[in-house]
Amino acid sequence: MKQSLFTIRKNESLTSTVFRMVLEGETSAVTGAGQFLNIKLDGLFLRRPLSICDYDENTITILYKVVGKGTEVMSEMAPSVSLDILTGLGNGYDTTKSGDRPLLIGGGVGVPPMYRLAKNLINEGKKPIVILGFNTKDEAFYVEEFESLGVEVIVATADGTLGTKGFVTDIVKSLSNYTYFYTCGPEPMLKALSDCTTTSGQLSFEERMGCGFGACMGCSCETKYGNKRICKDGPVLEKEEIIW
Amino acid sequence: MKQSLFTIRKNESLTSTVFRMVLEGETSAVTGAGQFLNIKLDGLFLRRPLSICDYDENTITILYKVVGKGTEVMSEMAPSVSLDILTGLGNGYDTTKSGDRPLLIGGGVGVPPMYRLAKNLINEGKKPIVILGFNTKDEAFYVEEFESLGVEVIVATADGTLGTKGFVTDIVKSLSNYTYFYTCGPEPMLKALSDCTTTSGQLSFEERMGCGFGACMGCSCETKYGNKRICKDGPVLEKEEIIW
Amino acid sequence: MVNTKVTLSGITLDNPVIPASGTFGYGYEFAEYYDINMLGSFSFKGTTREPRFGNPTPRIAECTGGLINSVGLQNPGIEKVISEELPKMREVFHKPVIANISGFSVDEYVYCCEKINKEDQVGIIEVNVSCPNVHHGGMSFGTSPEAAAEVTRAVKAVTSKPVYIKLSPNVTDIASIAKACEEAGADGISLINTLMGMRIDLKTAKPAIANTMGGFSGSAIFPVAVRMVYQVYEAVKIPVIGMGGVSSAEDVLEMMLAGATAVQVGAANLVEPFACKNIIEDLPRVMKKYGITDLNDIIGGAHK
Amino acid sequence: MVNTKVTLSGITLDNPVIPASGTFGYGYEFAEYYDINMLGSFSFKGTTREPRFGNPTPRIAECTGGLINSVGLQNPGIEKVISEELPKMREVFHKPVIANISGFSVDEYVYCCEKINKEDQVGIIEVNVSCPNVHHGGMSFGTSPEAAAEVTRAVKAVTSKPVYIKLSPNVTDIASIAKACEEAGADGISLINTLMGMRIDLKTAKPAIANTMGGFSGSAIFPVAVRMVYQVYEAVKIPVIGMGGVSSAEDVLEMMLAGATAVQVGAANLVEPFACKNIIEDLPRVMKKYGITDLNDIIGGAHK
Ligand SMILES: Cc1cc2nc3c(=O)[nH]c(=O)nc-3n(C[C@H](O)[C@H](O)[C@H](O)COP(=O)(O)OP(=O)(O)OC[C@H]3O[C@@H](n4cnc5c(N)ncnc54)[C@H](O)[C@@H]3O)c2cc1C
Ligand SMILES: Cc1cc2nc3c(=O)[nH]c(=O)nc-3n(C[C@H](O)[C@H](O)[C@H](O)COP(=O)(O)OP(=O)(O)OC[C@H]3O[C@@H](n4cnc5c(N)ncnc54)[C@H](O)[C@@H]3O)c2cc1C
Ligand SMILES: Cc1cc2nc3c(=O)[nH]c(=O)nc-3n(C[C@H](O)[C@H](O)[C@H](O)COP(=O)(O)O)c2cc1C
Ligand SMILES: Cc1cc2nc3c(=O)[nH]c(=O)nc-3n(C[C@H](O)[C@H](O)[C@H](O)COP(=O)(O)O)c2cc1C
Ligand code: FES
Ligand code: FES
Repeated sequence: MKQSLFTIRKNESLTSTVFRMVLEGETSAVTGAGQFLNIKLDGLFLRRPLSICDYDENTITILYKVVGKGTEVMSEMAPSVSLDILTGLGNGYDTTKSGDRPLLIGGGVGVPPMYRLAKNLINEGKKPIVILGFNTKDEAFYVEEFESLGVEVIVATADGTLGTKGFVTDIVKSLSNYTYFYTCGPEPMLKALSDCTTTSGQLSFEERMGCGFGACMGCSCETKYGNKRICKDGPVLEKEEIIW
Repeated sequence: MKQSLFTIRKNESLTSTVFRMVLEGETSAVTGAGQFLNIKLDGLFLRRPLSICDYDENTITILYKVVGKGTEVMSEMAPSVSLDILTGLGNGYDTTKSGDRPLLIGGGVGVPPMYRLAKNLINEGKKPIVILGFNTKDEAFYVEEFESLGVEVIVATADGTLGTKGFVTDIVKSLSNYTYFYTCGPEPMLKALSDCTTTSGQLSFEERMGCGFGACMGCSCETKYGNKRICKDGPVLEKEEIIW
Repeated sequence: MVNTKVTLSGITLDNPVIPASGTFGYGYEFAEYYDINMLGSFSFKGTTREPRFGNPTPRIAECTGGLINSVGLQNPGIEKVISEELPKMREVFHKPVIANISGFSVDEYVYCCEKINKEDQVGIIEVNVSCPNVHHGGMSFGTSPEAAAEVTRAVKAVTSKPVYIKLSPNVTDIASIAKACEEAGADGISLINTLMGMRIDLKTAKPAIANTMGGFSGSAIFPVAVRMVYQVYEAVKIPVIGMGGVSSAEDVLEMMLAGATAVQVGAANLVEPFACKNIIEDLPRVMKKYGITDLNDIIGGAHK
Repeated sequence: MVNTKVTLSGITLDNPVIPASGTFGYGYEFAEYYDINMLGSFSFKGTTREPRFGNPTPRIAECTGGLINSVGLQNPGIEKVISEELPKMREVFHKPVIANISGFSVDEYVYCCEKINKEDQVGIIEVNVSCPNVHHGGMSFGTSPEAAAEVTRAVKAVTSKPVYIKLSPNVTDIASIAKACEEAGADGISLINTLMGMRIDLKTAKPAIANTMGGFSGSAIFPVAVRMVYQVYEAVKIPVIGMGGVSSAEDVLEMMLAGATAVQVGAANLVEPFACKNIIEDLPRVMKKYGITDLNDIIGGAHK
């Protein structure tokens, strides 16, 4: 965990409610895909946790959906504004278990962490299949970005306006030759995936957070391996340990 | 009273702790010298009351001393920032009672309202004498501005580093041919002036304010003419009504 | 179209938004700035038998998200309120008003309520039991179920108008006090009054308020207010007027979900003179956002 | 040079800044980020007899100037705290720590305090009486002078270390409870624990916290905390540890002027992981600004 100031370099809309923000600053605390950062916003007491979509030596990219006060304020911020951010939070995905052909399944605002994860897996010489689920075409984002990584991308929309009509689970059920799965998205989707996947996998969870770095026990959950803090021992849990 | 947005046009230091801010906006609610405005600052619950030093059709000038959180934040504001301000607050000085040669006595941050008052009196064909009191030369401000109005300006500093050594009361006691007095400054100074002046006069008071426009009774004082709210029935009171 | 009308003891308000006592004077201060007839009602400054200057100044101290006041019930006394303030109010506000009555003995409450009961401008009498009881060791009437019930019974005996008891939050068990008032005949409960708070001026090392302590209110106290409204709604069947830190249309909805039939706005008026107007104008938009067509549908909604 | 050393029941702290229980884990989480030996002491997570998972999630809700938590005393239970956490703490913190003990019956307090009393790492036992008393209708021990005194007496009988009773602010008369604890043998008073608060999620129309209500803390509650520390300082002679909303060196001075000998920092740690470090480093500057050379000179200074 590191606390430092970042400067907004880009802040642009991808859909009517989803934005991409590129932040410049000290990124040394970020150690892998699936981690998150925690942003302090003026006038709001709690920091806002957001997944890291991508990063390099001096920038971090996040994708966020406007759902309340904090994300609304963020969507109105201009480049060059600086933000107090905690980085290097959370365990992140473990890529060593992926096998050759892991599935990466992102639903809605669960899509962002899949991007860096896909990149890392490709770098490790693996052939991930990326499945992205959205409600409708207008809410879809980052499809091209995933495609330009050179991976196979399958899109599902609930209303069929883009890609396959249906849920990501419909697609997962139709696949058989995958070696592992990684996912992030709404909890009902995670549960459904846990049920319909035939391999082990890692699932990333959300919880209301007091601190985001393990101090308050605000985000605890019970697992088969004992109590865990989503912020510190997660947000990524293994399929086998989860108690639904 | 009017609520509107003003844009900072200038914000510059006059001494190490006193700043001048020029605000552009709708000034129609301001009706005279001695009134004040009430500024909303992000993150602070109460507005900050500050006297109007001068104004024209679309700007208001205030002079403020950095004494706490609010004024500190203000001193760091850049031009073009906009501020939510209530204008047209307070009764202001009544110039009809001044006679030909009124004394205007400003002490420290009580100096600002004297500036517009001097201008108004001059416009009305009167010959005000301005007495400005400071602790020391380094804390003096606006002496030249008063001089360039063409009025007689007498400065007193407690340590004698500028003008006469001593207090404004020493100067007032040495004068006899004045017709009335107007003053603003620390309460001990107001009290001393009330005692040593030989004419009627008007004194401007400060009090902790909840609202600044007469709603909360936070700023009340007892006078010989009944209870008054400093913010609405004041800040200017007549010498005769004050109960010390 | 959405419905914002709510009803308190037979009095229908165009909307649930009511400026809280002590933060809206007698209304005419605000009537200079906007037509206050858009308000659901308003609760005028707390009235006592005798005229009161109140406490020494400084009476105001700033806090994170609020302020402390120790105005100390400054008011011209019941006779002058009736002879001078009510007629002035009538000119600017044409709906039933809420008369906020305070006292330091049961007799004083009775005296004031009996007088104000005769005024047809007054729709509801709001009895503030947060004041210290001079006959019983100075603890406020609002801190014991028995004392609060005693005031309620005494006041009910001399009035024909609906009586709402306004409770202090500085208590261990707000529900039992509300229940005692209900059993003693109260027509409704108003809550919360201010939390007792204190600040110290570092420059002088003395209390920032001349009277040492004062009443803390503003958005900072909202979570305490929501909790107490929720608890009182569970404990009583009479309507609840909720207040404490309300400063937006969203806050109004949250108070109503907790159990409030109407909502008062206090400290927000002081720093945002158009607070009530803005909230009322914003209500329909926020109701639509959350799929609410009739405010009556959400009263106590969080209890389901 | 300024003196920031203060003494609690014979234990001298390098400075009065102490992270509050439940917001600093067992210290080692923070020791990864800075050397926590700079702290005056720290109060570790509330410990109960049995291991507890605590309440269902969501356990956190945001408020203006603070948060509500309903963690519900998640902890591994006294045996594991002693066998696993204390040794880990010892590696990163070399001063006496404050052991925060909770319970749902007098027996449970006694059991835990007796155990923890044997640990020489523990300098002070802080007994949190805000938990509901399962044997007496669920009201917390901290809401009645008798119950608080009973816990105090029972605990004192089995410990040789200084016992500080940590009081709940959700009471009518904090001073009488503090006095009862003093008379029952308490060596000091810690206050305040969280205010009971509640938020409702407008999207779901349900309480934002799974457990309906929770403990509200953060800068919003500071004026209530200062007031209670002031009242308790007047009522008792034993030292007071003040807390509630402290988030700056200025706040530390204000608490001490109100009567605190030492000051705990809670919610601020969660959003500002370096809060305690920053406060400690800023203390000398702020002391100089207000002309303070020795912190001991200002304890209770606002009472003069
Ligand atoms: C580990 C983690 C990673 C996340 N990554 C992303 C991401 O990459 N993109 C994205 O759009 N969203 C992400 N979220 C959800 C994001 O944190 C919330 O949408 C955001 O905090 C909402 O803030 P707000 O002020 O706009 O909403 P408000 O509803 O006004 O927030 C009120 C409070 O609730 C909390 N809150 C609200 N929704 C959530 C939620 N779903 N999960 C946790 N806390 C919440 C807020 O943080 C705040 O404390 C992530 C959440 C977690 C826990
Ligand atoms: C009618 C009126 C006119 C004023 N005109 C001027 C002026 O022209 N120039 C100038 O420098 N100052 C003036 N003051 C004083 C000015 O309001 C305070 O210096 C300022 O509010 C301090 O704010 P702060 O946040 O920096 O201080 P803080 O001490 O952090 O403020 C805390 C609270 O105390 C209040 N407060 C602090 N000092 C005073 C004070 N002296 N009077 C009233 N409230 C105070 C603040 O408004 C705030 O609510 C005037 C005050 C009044 C009442
Ligand atoms: C300046 C001021 C004066 C008040 N005077 C009274 C009063 O006379 N009678 C009363 O019942 N409540 C009085 N109150 C309490 C408010 O009516 C309200 O109950 C409380 O402030 C909580 O609401 P808020 O947080 O919106 O301010 C006063 C509050 C303030 C801030
Ligand atoms: C997340 C959280 C957990 C807490 N857990 C405990 C606890 O286990 N035992 C206890 O006595 N107090 C606990 N508290 C209360 C704090 O120690 C402190 O008394 C209170 O939060 C007020 O201080 P603050 O405003 O600085 O947070 C907890 C507070 C928070 C925010
Ligand atoms: S949010 Fe504090 S421990 Fe996870
Ligand atoms: S400050 Fe509110 S009446 Fe003067």
